[in-house]
Amino acid sequence: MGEKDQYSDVLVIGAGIAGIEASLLLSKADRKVHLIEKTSYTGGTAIKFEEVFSNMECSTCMVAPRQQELLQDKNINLLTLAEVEDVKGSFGKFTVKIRKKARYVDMENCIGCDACFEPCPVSLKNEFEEGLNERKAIYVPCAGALPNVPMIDTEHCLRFKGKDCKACQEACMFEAIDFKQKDEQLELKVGGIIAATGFKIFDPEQVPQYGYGKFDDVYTAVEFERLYASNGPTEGNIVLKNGKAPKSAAIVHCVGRDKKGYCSSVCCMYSLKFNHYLKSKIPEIKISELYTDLCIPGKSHQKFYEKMKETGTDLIRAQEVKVDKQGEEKTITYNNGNKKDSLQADMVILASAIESKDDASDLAKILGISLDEYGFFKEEHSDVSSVITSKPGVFIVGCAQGPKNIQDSVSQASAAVGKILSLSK
Amino acid sequence: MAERFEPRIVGFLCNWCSYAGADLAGTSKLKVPSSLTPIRVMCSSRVDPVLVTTAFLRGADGVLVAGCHPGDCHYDEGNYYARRRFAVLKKIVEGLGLESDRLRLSWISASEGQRFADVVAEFNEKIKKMGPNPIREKTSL
Amino acid sequence: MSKSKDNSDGKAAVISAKAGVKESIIDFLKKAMDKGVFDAVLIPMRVPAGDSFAYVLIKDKTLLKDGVPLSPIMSVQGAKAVSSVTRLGKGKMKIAAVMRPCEIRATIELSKLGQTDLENTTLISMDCPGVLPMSDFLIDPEKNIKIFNEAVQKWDDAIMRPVCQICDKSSMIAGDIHIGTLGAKKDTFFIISNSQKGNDVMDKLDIVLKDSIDSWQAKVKNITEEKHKKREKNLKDLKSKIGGLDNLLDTFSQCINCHNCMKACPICYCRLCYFDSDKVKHPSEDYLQRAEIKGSIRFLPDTTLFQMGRMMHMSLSCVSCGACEDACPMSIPVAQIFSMIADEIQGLFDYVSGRDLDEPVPLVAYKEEELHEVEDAND
Amino acid sequence: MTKALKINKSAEQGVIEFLKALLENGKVKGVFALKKISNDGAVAYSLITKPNELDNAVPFYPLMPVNAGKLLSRFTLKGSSIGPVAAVVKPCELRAFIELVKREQGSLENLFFISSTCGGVYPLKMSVNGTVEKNLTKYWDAVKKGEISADLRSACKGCTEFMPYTADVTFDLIGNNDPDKQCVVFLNTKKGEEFAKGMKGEFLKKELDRKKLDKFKSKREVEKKKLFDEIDAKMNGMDGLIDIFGRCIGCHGCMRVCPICYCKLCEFESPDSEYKPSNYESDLKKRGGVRVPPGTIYYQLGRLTHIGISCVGCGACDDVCPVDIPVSIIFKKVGESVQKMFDYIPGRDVDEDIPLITFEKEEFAEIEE
Amino acid sequence: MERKIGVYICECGPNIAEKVDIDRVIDAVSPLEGVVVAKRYKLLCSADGKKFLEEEIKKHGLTHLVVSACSPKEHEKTFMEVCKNAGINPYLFQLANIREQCAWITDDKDEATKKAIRLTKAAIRRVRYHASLEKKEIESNPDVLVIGGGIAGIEASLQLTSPDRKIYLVEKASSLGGLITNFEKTYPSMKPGSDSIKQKIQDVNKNENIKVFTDSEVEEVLGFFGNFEVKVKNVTEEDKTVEFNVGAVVLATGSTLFDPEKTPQYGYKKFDNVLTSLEFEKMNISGKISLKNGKPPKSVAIIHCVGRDEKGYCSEICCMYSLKFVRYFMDKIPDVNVSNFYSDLCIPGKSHQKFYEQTKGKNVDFVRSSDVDVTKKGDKLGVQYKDENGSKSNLSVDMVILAPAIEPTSDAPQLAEITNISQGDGGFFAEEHEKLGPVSTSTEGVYITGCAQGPKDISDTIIQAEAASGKILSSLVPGRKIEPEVKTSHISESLCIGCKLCLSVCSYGAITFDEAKKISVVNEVICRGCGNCVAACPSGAATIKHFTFNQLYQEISEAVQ
Repeated sequence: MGEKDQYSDVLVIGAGIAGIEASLLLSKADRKVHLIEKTSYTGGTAIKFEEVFSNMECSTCMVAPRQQELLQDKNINLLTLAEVEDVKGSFGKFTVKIRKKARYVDMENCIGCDACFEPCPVSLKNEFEEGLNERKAIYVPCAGALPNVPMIDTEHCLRFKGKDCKACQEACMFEAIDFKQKDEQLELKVGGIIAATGFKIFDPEQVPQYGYGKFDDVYTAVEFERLYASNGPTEGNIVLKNGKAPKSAAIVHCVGRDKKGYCSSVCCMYSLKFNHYLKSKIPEIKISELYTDLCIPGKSHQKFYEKMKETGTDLIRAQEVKVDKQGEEKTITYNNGNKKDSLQADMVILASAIESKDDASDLAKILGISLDEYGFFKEEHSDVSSVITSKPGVFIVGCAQGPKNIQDSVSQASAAVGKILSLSK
Repeated sequence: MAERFEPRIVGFLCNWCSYAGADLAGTSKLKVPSSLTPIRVMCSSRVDPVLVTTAFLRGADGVLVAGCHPGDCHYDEGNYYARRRFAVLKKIVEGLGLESDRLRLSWISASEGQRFADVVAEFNEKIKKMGPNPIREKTSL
Repeated sequence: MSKSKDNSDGKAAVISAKAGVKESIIDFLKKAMDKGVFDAVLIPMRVPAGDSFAYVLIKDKTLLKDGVPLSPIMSVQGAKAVSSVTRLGKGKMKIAAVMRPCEIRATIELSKLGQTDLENTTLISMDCPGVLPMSDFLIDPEKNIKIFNEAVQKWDDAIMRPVCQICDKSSMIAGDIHIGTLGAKKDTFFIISNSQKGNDVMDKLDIVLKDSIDSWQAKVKNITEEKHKKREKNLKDLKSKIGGLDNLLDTFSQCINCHNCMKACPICYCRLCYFDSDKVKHPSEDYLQRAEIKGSIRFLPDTTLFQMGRMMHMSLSCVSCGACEDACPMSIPVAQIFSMIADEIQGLFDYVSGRDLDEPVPLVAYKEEELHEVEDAND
Repeated sequence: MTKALKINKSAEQGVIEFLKALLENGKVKGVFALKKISNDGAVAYSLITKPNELDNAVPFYPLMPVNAGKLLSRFTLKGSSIGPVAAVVKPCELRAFIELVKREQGSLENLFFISSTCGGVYPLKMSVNGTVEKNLTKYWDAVKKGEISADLRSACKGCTEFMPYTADVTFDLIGNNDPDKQCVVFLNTKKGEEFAKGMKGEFLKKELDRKKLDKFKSKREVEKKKLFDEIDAKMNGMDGLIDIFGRCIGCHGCMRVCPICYCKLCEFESPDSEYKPSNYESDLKKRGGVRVPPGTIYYQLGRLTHIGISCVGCGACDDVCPVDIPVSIIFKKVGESVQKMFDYIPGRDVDEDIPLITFEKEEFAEIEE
Repeated sequence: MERKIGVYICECGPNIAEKVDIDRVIDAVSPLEGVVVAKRYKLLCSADGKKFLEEEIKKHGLTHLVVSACSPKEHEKTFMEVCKNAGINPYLFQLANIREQCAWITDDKDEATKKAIRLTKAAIRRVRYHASLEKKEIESNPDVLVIGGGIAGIEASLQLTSPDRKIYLVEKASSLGGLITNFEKTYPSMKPGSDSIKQKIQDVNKNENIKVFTDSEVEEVLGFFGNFEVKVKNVTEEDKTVEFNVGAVVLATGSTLFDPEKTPQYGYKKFDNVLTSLEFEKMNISGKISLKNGKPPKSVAIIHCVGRDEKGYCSEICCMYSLKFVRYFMDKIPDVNVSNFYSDLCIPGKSHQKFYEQTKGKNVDFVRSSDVDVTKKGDKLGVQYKDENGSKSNLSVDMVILAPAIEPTSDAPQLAEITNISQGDGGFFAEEHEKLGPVSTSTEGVYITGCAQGPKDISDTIIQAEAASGKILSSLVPGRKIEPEVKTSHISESLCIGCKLCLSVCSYGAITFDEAKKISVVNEVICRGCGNCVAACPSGAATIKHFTFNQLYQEISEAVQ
């Protein structure tokens, strides 16, 4: 495949839904793929969702088969807990340095029985569950995570703090736990690179008027997803801090939009989805959606919106939204047209903007590509193929390039593969 | 019949959602009554009513057909057909004055390990209340 | 075929029948053949020995006079006859099939199921008083033909098959042309067109469809309502008689697995029945294991499986024609049982078998929002 | 000199005791026998594994719901019986099974055959309203007197093959002097002797009383002639046949219950035998009208050529014919005439070859699974 | 052939061993017919475990393998691999899931053991009925048919073309390029639109591996992925049709504009100077924006969302190109007053809001409005509307530009039928999966791109074109054979009676009807093995490999023992 002196292998950075799509497609074309994932698991943010709009399809059912396929694909070399440190060379012949952090659990030996969790003396907030529940120092982010192999969090593991704790090792019957594991430096030779590193959610604490972090029961979108997830901390029961089910909820759109200076394009839709979540669990709940401009582009989305309208939810065009607390309930004040108004809600869900990952700029430097003014990877031409960067051979897909829904991320992933396959035939 | 009644429940689980959900119940170490014998099929639409009838007439105390939630079918629309077939079968069983409550159709997604456990537990309890399938005893079927 | 719900609004003409209704009908058919509207007519005829009736496809007009539009028995369900003629293609001949409403409906079901090709076939139905049970008839054919004809005059169904006595679709129009004898003035009958095909036939025969069928509809309405009442009562009794495990098993205990019911059934179109196929043939180990659970099993087993399986496979299209019951050597009330079930499951989809060619059979369609009551029945 | 076992019980009681013993002492895993399965007098063959289930068994009941030969074929079709099983069958049923074994439709291995000198059975229809039950005493009186009991199926009235050929043990019913107090079981084979070992009763050297049976046979011969003559009278030429079969509704029930018709798919239900529109068209050129569905006579004669040579005259076809066509008599008459030509008695001996095999079309290419 | 079944039970360390009395399981299954060996092992999926299994298979000459261990999702492939290496067909193997669905979910050891026995027995009974299945390989044609010569079709063709792959590009119109040729500039870059496409059109025409058919329509597409037969008709010379074979089809047929005459309130075709966006683009690119009377407009109203309510969806690009129009004016007639009448401003994506900010200016006005109405007001046009607070107002302008909804082309239904795909929301071609399969369809080998799949801007259109070629380049490699699914359904020729029930329920068009034999036939290349047709078939003529009636029957029988 390809000209003699070219490498046919491909490096895919990020094992989220876009990275998976790209890897599987490349493998199908008999390309060897090195799939680098920073976390210990595959699936990215999509596996945090219970359902996806507009068909309200179960996200796990959608993604899990692909994750399985990925793990069993001989063409795909999945490297978890790994990051790119250096990239040299040009399209067709890149040399990539990878740092693979030690997991301290042997992927071969571990059979994912979880026996090691229980004895671990350390407990701390579980990032995957947005801190809504606890995990141990040796852990998998959630039940059903793939690969189903735990990792040791050296920051909190007693042993790595100098204490002589072997609790997990003793509990493991498969000699899977190996404290001696070392971080590795790998060098890969690849022809092309696809960056699919995804996004993060804008932190609403930067916009104090929404009361996030100040009051209980004010959640970000992703937190709320976990609250509804049947494999999440509450097994899908939407409850307030006090354990009761909310009687009313307010969903605030466009949180952080002004700060970021762009519309994140998916918030309106997933906010409507949240309405669906809430109604399906608590039919009698009173919901208000506070939005500025309803942005639901595409052939299938308005239908979804119409359905949602029938649920009796209040759609309020609101500016200058502010959240305050009065006893259990929260009071939300806002501008409607030019008159002030307000409403009460037990639970507030903030549809906060999609923004680029903190380490995007470092990675961009390493890859030799530039960031746009919003911190996303910059495409070469804004209105031609958006997966091409200024650096030949390096392609950007998914929300790392800009906010978008799953469909568009997947399209970009296949597009990048298309580019690579056609440019290095 | 044994002094303590242990139901025999046949569970047809679709590969993509319900069987995965059952697996998740396992990896989550949830407790599920052992009365259910899972039978894996690719899609709930494969579950030929004759299979269900066979299980029922062989004395299965309960038969569970589980698939992806409507709209989520891995094969697009299989579960809709499965639902119609199941409805027809249930009506027939009812119409003949047999215990149609021994047949159950549930939608269980791959992330619903807990739901799988609940469905089976609940069904198991219901069957226990109903007692053994009288058909099991009959010699003139 | 145009949509045609129960007693249709199809246009009609009153035909005088001085020579007698049967004769006039035959005459109508003959005219149609003269004018080349039909090349052949499929109609019951008495067999040479005189002890039965059989469908005959007639090309020679002179034979028509022996046709019997309303035979006293249902030897072969007409739909099977039509299927035999058109299953492998519509053929070159333009055929008129003169049958009972339930036979027409079965024919339409079979067409949905690819077992008849009706393009060149015109379906002609008649008001049906029912038929005699085969076994009764055979005791003395000659005598029973008389009895039947008298019964038809009085429209008295007491001597007809039980399933005919509770048939509330005995004048249902689903075909192209319907011959209405009910509510007609003396020595006349109605001829009702129910489709473009029917209209064309009328045009070619210069029959003007101008007359009202109110009197027919009124009469049919009465009869249908009566029969419907009786149906509901009888089926309720039947249910209490055969319903429930023990009753059901007793009912089918006489079954000897001859599968005559299936063979006689117009809807059971399979070449080899699922329950005659390899799928139901097991190694001795299987049978012995099953026997050991109970100490004894009837052999062959799975009689009930066959009955329920057949229900599953055909009762959505069952037209309650009673052919199965006639064919059962053990006098099991199969037709009544299946008819009862058919009502219930067709009701699930507001489906009436054979009512309309354009209604797909329920199992090849679905709605996204339906039947939620069967989901998680235990929740 | 064959061995025999005298049991001091009526034949019906005796055979049940015999079977119970077999199950209890583990000589067999299961028993095939007629059994009452409903309160309204329905009997059916059952596969019985627990002795107490034999309590309402009626092995010699004068009914033949299904020809047991067909059942045993089904039982051993997918491989011979995994354990020893005793089957109580009528001579014609045993012969039918032997014919099927010759055609690879079953296996004798592990089967133990209990049969009897057979007094014949009643028409199935009689069982519907429990009439058989009422007639039982009449029936047994006749049998023990060695007479032909009234109301039997015509097939039985004229049956001259009422003695089993290959049974391991034979219960002697016909002309059994004292049937209520004792019965004699003839142990025809090693297996028979071995199975009877340790049974209650008195072992003796004895042979079936030929004279008595021949007398009975001659009575049957007379009946048979009557039946054949009647049919002959009707069956004069094609028209006769058409008259007889004219009322046939094509349900093929006769084929379905016939123990010899073992085809997966009957030739006359196969695609090849389907009429195309063109067939009708060409037929109608010759004749003014065609019967629909066609091929009634073709089917009857065709089946006759297929199975006539092996017809055991069990009469099952009569029982199921919804239009009372005397199928079995015709088949028996024609069948016997063919069989005579080759001095062939179907089911007499498993090693006897079938003189002519006319069984094309018996299998269809694929097995479903 | 004598059956020799080997049964191996994995301890999975303590996971199974602690919960299940494995020796009891072994005792229970050993006597079963066909079982020649039953053993336990500490961890069968380990390297040693696999080696152990291979040796066992060879040593005992096993014909069938049953493993009681974890979920098939975990290690089915692993053990099938073992079978292959040991020389037995991988489908003569059955995995009993006694970990996830037994050991891990059952507290009581006795119960767990009983269930493990049940599951293992069921697997043994099932495996007896397994058949060897072989992977098939099918020759495939790497060439591609691209329907539609707009930007999507052109991009796809250029990306797909290579010396060993021929592309057939079929365009209805007399020249390539599509709508974009009318755009002077494209947003957000405001780079020349028509020019960029001209270059690409040249590339296409120069490329000898791309055969272009203009004035042509696709008449027929028969066959399946890897082997389609195509008939193309030239519309100018009716009788001229060309036939060729391809392996895949890309639909890039674009879209048209909703006809504003259907919404009379906007006065389209009633009054002069009411234009559709496309008409305006054409006027603009022709160089002169002017009114009917030749004068340049002093005031313009751009009305968004024309026909949105009728269509029931947001066309995604109208807001953006309306803003682009504002830019046109700013450049060409700076002093013109432009008012945008919109309901919700839909400008998703990172770079669009900025574009919007840049269009704000002293004589540019954005009016959130509803119930917009256009009337004649002397020589001007009057725009009535309800403002945000519901109060009526109006504005008179020289020119009204309507932003009508995007809708499928009129030939979409035919094309859908020809290529055997379905139309979804809004009548656009339906994708295989809303999220994971945006460019593939329910018919494998047929792909949909650009506005034919749904309204979208140029950038997304190009992405989809590239995505489609990505799919094709990876699955349709020249010289490589296609490996269809093995566990497909099959219809017995002798049992099928031709009722077509199976056909009606198949979602993939994998079943065709043989009119001559009057029977249904499964195309195993297309079949995905769901088994729907099997349950639909009353004759039992349809069966599905590896999930046959008998195989499931055996599991049932064990379950009810």
